[in-house]
Amino acid sequence: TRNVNKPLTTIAWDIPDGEMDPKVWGKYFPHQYSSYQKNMEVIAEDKTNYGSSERKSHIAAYPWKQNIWAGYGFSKDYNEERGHVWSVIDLTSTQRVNAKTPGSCLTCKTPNVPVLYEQLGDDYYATPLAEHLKDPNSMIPISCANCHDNETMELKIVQPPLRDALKKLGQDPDKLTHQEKRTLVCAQCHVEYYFDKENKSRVTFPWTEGFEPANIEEYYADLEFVDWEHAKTGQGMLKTQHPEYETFVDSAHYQAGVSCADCHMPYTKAGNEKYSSHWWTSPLKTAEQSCGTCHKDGSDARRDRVQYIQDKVADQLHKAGKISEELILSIEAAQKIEGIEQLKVDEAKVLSRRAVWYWDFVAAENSMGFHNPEKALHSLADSIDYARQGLALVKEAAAWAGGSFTIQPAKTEDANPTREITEKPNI
Amino acid sequence: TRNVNKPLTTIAWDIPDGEMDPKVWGKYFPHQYSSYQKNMEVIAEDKTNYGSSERKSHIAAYPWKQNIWAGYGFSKDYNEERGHVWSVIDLTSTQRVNAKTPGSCLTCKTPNVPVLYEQLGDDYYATPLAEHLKDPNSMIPISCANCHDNETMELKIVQPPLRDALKKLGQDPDKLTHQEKRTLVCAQCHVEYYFDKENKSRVTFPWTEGFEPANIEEYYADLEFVDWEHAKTGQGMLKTQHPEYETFVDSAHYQAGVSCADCHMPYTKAGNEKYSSHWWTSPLKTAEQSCGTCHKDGSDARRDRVQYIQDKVADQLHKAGKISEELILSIEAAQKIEGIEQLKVDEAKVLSRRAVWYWDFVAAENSMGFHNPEKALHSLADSIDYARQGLALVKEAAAWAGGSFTIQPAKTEDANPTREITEKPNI
Amino acid sequence: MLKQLIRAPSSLIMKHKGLVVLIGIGLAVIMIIVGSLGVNAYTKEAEFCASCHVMDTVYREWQHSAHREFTNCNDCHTDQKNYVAKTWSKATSGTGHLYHNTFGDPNVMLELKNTETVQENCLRCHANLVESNFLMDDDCFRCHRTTPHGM
Ligand code: HEC
Ligand code: HEC
Ligand code: HEC
Ligand code: HEC
Ligand code: HEC
Ligand code: HEC
Ligand code: HEC
Ligand code: HEC
Ligand code: HEC
Ligand code: HEC
Ligand code: HEC
Ligand code: HEC
Ligand code: HEC
Ligand code: HEC
Ligand SMILES: [Ca+2]
Ligand SMILES: [Ca+2]
Repeated sequence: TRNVNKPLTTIAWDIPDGEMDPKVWGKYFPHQYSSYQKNMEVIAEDKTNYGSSERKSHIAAYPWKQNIWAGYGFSKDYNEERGHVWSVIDLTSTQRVNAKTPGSCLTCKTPNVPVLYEQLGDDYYATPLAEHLKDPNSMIPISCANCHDNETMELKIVQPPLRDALKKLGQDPDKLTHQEKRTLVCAQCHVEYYFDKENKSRVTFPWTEGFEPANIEEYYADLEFVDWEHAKTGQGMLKTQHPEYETFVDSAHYQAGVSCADCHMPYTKAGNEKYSSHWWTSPLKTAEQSCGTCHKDGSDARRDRVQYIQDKVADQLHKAGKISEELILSIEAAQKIEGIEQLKVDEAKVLSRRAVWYWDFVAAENSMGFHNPEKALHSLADSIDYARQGLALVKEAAAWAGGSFTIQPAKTEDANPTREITEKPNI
Repeated sequence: TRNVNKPLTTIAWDIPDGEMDPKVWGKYFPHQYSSYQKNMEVIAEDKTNYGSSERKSHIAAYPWKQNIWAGYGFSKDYNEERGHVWSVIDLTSTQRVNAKTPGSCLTCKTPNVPVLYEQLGDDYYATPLAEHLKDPNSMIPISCANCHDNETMELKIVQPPLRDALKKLGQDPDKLTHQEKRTLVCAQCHVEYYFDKENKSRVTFPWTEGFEPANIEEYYADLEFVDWEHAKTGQGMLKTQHPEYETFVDSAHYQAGVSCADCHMPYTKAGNEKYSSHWWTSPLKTAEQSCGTCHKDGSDARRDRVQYIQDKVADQLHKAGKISEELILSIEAAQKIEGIEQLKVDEAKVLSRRAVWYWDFVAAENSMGFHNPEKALHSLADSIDYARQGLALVKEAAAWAGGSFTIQPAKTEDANPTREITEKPNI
Repeated sequence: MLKQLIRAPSSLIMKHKGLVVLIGIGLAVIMIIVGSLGVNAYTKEAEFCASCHVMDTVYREWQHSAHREFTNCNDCHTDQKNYVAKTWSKATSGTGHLYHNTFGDPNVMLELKNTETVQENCLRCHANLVESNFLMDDDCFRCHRTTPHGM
């Protein structure tokens, strides 16, 4: 990939330093701005087989998630993500947030973060979210300043966690090629992260061992890291969050030099001008422009192929999820059997952590495997392997102890309802 | 893909009807012939990570195969396949063949088969192999007449089983487009097959339910078909054989109109002329010509990508194989435990059939998943799922019966040695 | 009217001169449209071009190229700006080929004459790949000597 750091030269603009309001930026760039406004759209009919912009409950759709995440906020409230402009509203209305939630949670939701970080330094993270939200600028959702320099309009890595992560890997966040940035501006947020409790809840990316699920699992194991203690098994568990970048980073497309923006921000014609679409959504809705640049076989052929991949991934994903639920419920039930060999149960618990990790790496990723089919399917085979190993252990141990048990999988009706939202973003 | 049925018109040749000797055909087509002769080559250093033309034992390399196939010829003798010209020599020297072996086994090894079939009709199949081998023409290995019409030199489907299979699917084997034939001449042999015992051991392709491993499994289940009875478990098992075509048929490449010949018979320059290479081998050895026609990112990038895919598949493949072995040995051992619940053991046995089927669909396929990574990895996740389910059942049942057992996986040293060959093909 | 036409052609034609010219032009237009529709359809596939022996090599190379799924000869070798241009370029070069094939030595080394047409066609499909660099102004096949054919 070549370095095409060509500044915009035909347009004049004057955006003050620290300006965050998209309306101000939008005055100079009407096409980008009006496509940006489309992120507000929630058209139910417009959804694809596996993608959607409707804020619908993942818990109700896949009820076993309640048991997989029991004791953790995700089991109570976890919805399909939607357009960037909803970021702050969705953050403030999720039931995963409470009075103790640290500022860290604001990190990927507003262009105010780099400013707050400059003011507070590393104290930004541990400061309560509620505190930060008193600043009206924190209510501005993801916007131009999250990705662009106001003076040059060039792409810029502004988010502190990615700047930290790149430096740890020996890369200078200010010396990236334009093509690299067309992926890395997204990797500011669409990545797995954890709160480094020893460093003031600093948002950190676990990348130093590599990008395979096994590498990151190892990273956390070395750290003896736990996201939460499981309410049914007592096992210290891991939660994966939106590992889009980690999944994509060694895919066929990445290797071929394709960037997130190539598919999600297709070059679009408006009259005589061309601009990058700023409506971040499923590329299947814009397959002609998103894929047609490189694939000349027509958007129907593209969609067919994506469906072939996604159907295969979805099949193993939902299977793996249900097996993990079965394992967790079985451990819970078997633990109560008198005389059961604790060593076996403990082994099964560790396996439940592993099974859930390898499942969630695909479940939390938002392309139903398309971003890297081989990585997704490999991870799911591992998940199934671990979950079934755990089940064998538990069942065998229970039998030796002479105790039988039954389990009751969660149902859609059990799901905690999502909070209604009436607010609209002011953009 | 379009119909490009275009005869060669600038060369004159005169090949008698029924001529099978490649030396005679080769007189008129020296480039094709001399590349065909390269199929004799066995260069050990020339092998790729997962492909090879050395006649090496698969049993010694992956010792668990001895237990997976216990009671079946494959557990005693199964080697890496090599060039087409070795076909008859390898057939006559494998220890899978004996005095009772039916003629069916000759079907994909010599151009004499269509001739024998014309003479004997369906009796061709049940006639003993030893009988057919008395005809010196049966000693001619795979050659020009297996794929070409002697008058027009056009590609032609000559093998009876593929002609039957196409007709069953409503296709006329004599009205295929040229591009279709560039794949289907290979599908004459590189396919899963079975001997239809109710129809005189007729070689039949199990395609009417579809090409997914699950479809073919269903086909055999409906037929109550068994390849052999397992020596350790007593279960009626299935053996997959070289399902290259079934794997390829809904891959990204197939959908894009790519044929077997595009990769395995690259268009090659000889001085001022171009010809299709007739050295059928790993395309990674000829990546420049094989892949470069369509992929411009260089053969190193191609090899890297193939390796990424194959490493992921190999990892799950060998894991799945070992788990299947563990299941089979566990069933064998547990069966001996007094008072064990037979229903559970029987369930586990059925699961061993399924686990082995989904594993073998990838193990017997010869591209280590490259021909269709999604299908391969999906199949392996299923295999692991079934094998681990079976193990859980057996271990639980054994524990209820109060009996424990240990198992002893096979070792490389246990493998039956391959018969030495000194003969060379006369081509 | 028909009888009259046959019996006294010249006088009638002279009498309705304007009308006849109009009918004539009408018929000619219809014939050109129908004819070029037919000819365009008949000559659309690569197999038509390959019906000449001299086209064998280029045909086989095209058939082994990445372009075979999406393009045939005409996609590159005839003017695709609009229907009229396409038909005109087919008619003129086709007559040339027929002449050379019939009266000339069909084994002469072929060489490309209509480079501009080909260049425009490359851009028709690939413009978005090169529009941000200098290659736009260069003949693509200066570098891509073997795309999709050529030794
Ligand atoms: C080669 C094209 C391509 C590239 C490159 C790509 N994506 Fe995607 N992305 C897709 C497709 C296709 C989907 C699936 C959409 C669907 O199922 O409707 C998708 C889905 C998504 C979704 C979920 C959308 C929804 O409808 O809910 C997100 C978020 C996403 N991608 C982010 C990213 C990020 C971040 C990157 C870079 C790290 C990236 N994508 C790179 C093609 C691409
Ligand atoms: C490293 C960046 C990052 C951090 C830190 C982060 N998020 Fe997010 N968040 C995202 C991305 C990217 C999405 C959209 C993709 C998705 O939902 O999978 C998202 C989506 C959401 C959503 C909408 C979908 C849903 O989950 O219901 C909510 C609510 C949310 N985040 C809350 C939080 C909370 C609470 C925290 C702190 C515990 C947090 N986020 C921390 C990046 C981040
Ligand atoms: C999530 C990241 C992100 C946000 C937020 C964002 N942009 Fe962009 N923007 C990009 C990327 C990526 C490009 C593509 C650069 C390229 O391909 O050269 C781009 C390109 C542009 C360009 C260059 C011309 C073009 O269309 O390619 C302009 C102008 C622009 N954006 C304006 C805006 C404005 C105005 C906003 C706010 C309404 C905004 N951007 C918000 C990522 C973003
Ligand atoms: C500052 C953080 C941040 C950055 C930078 C960012 N995203 Fe997002 N993205 C989010 C969050 C948060 C959401 C979910 C918002 C919600 O559901 O409220 C999201 C949602 C999405 C969605 C889902 C939209 C839908 O309709 O379902 C897509 C697609 C997407 N992002 C793609 C991208 C791409 C491509 C880039 C880079 C060009 C990018 N994002 C950069 C945080 C970010
Ligand atoms: C900037 C170029 C580019 C864009 C844009 C692009 N692709 Fe690709 N795509 C490639 C390349 C390159 C390959 C890999 C084949 C190769 O190496 O030549 C590929 C491979 C694929 C494959 C086969 C890989 C597999 O895993 O099976 C699919 C399917 C695919 N692309 C779908 C899409 C879809 C859908 C979109 C749009 C959402 C898209 N592509 C956008 C360049 C692109
Ligand atoms: C897109 C390219 C491509 C196509 C099309 C293709 N193959 Fe392959 N084939 C490969 C690659 C790459 C390998 C792996 C070689 C290696 O591992 O060294 C392979 C391996 C093989 C092998 C094993 C070779 C060895 O070295 O042992 C056989 C046999 C084979 N293919 C047959 C077929 C058949 C039959 C078809 C059509 C049904 C086909 N292939 C279609 C690329 C292709
Ligand atoms: C439908 C076609 C077909 C039939 C019928 C068939 N084979 Fe093969 N055989 C192949 C192909 C293709 C290969 C190469 C690919 C491979 O080995 O996986 C092969 C390879 C072999 C080899 C060399 C590799 C090895 O397995 O050690 C032997 C020996 C062999 N076959 C024996 C037999 C015998 C014995 C039978 C009858 C039971 C038989 N074949 C029936 C197609 C067939
Ligand atoms: C296993 C199948 C197979 C066998 C055996 C085979 N061919 Fe071919 N042959 C093909 C295929 C496929 C093509 C490619 C046709 C195309 O691309 O147009 C081909 C093409 C040809 C051509 C056309 C010119 C070219 O090179 O593309 C000639 C001539 C030819 N083969 C001669 C022979 C001769 C002589 C033999 C025996 C020494 C032979 N073939 C054996 C499958 C086979
Ligand atoms: C008449 C049956 C038959 C046909 C037709 C056939 N094959 Fe084979 N093929 C075989 C057999 C049998 C072997 C194994 C020979 C052995 O090991 O003795 C084999 C081996 C191979 C190998 C492995 C070579 C190596 O070095 O490991 C490749 C690659 C291959 N075939 C590709 C093809 C392709 C491509 C086509 C079509 C153009 C094709 N075959 C058509 C029966 C066939
Ligand atoms: C005749 C054209 C052609 C040939 C020859 C060809 N490919 Fe491809 N390849 C494609 C197309 C088309 C795609 C799919 C991308 C798309 O849909 O545009 C693709 C996709 C791929 C992909 C991505 C798919 C995936 O599953 O990740 C890999 C890897 C690849 N090819 C490797 C190879 C190798 C290795 C060879 C040679 C042995 C080869 N190709 C030969 C046309 C070809
Ligand atoms: C009647 C036989 C015949 C047919 C049919 C034919 N050609 Fe030709 N073509 C020739 C001969 C002879 C020449 C060499 C004489 C010349 O240079 O004009 C030639 C030359 C050419 C040239 C090089 C000269 C130039 O004009 O630039 C091109 C390009 C060409 N043909 C394309 C085509 C295409 C496209 C078709 C189908 C639409 C086609 N031909 C059909 C006989 C034929
Ligand atoms: C993708 C574009 C493309 C397609 C499709 C194409 N050509 Fe060409 N053709 C070219 C280019 C470019 C040249 C010049 C080659 C050179 O000089 O390297 C050329 C040159 C020629 C020539 C004269 C030079 C020579 O190599 O002998 C003939 C004749 C010709 N083409 C005929 C055909 C025929 C017949 C077809 C269809 C079977 C066809 N072309 C398809 C682009 C194309
Ligand atoms: C009608 C559309 C069309 C025209 C006209 C066209 N191409 Fe292409 N070209 C394509 C498509 C589609 C592909 C991708 C094929 C694939 O790999 O799947 C392609 C691929 C290519 C490639 C990469 C593969 C290869 O063959 O090297 C090059 C280089 C290329 N074209 C150059 C050219 C040039 C030079 C011309 C003009 C002489 C041209 N193209 C005319 C559609 C076209
Ligand atoms: C100065 C030499 C040169 C010129 C002029 C040139 N190209 Fe290229 N082109 C290349 C090189 C070098 C590559 C790299 C890949 C290769 O072919 O090995 C390439 C690659 C391509 C590709 C394949 C891209 C891919 O990776 O899939 C296409 C398509 C293409 N060029 C089209 C064109 C078109 C259209 C033109 C004319 C507007 C053109 N080229 C002019 C040198 C050139
Ligand atoms: Ca969404
Ligand atoms: Ca081999």
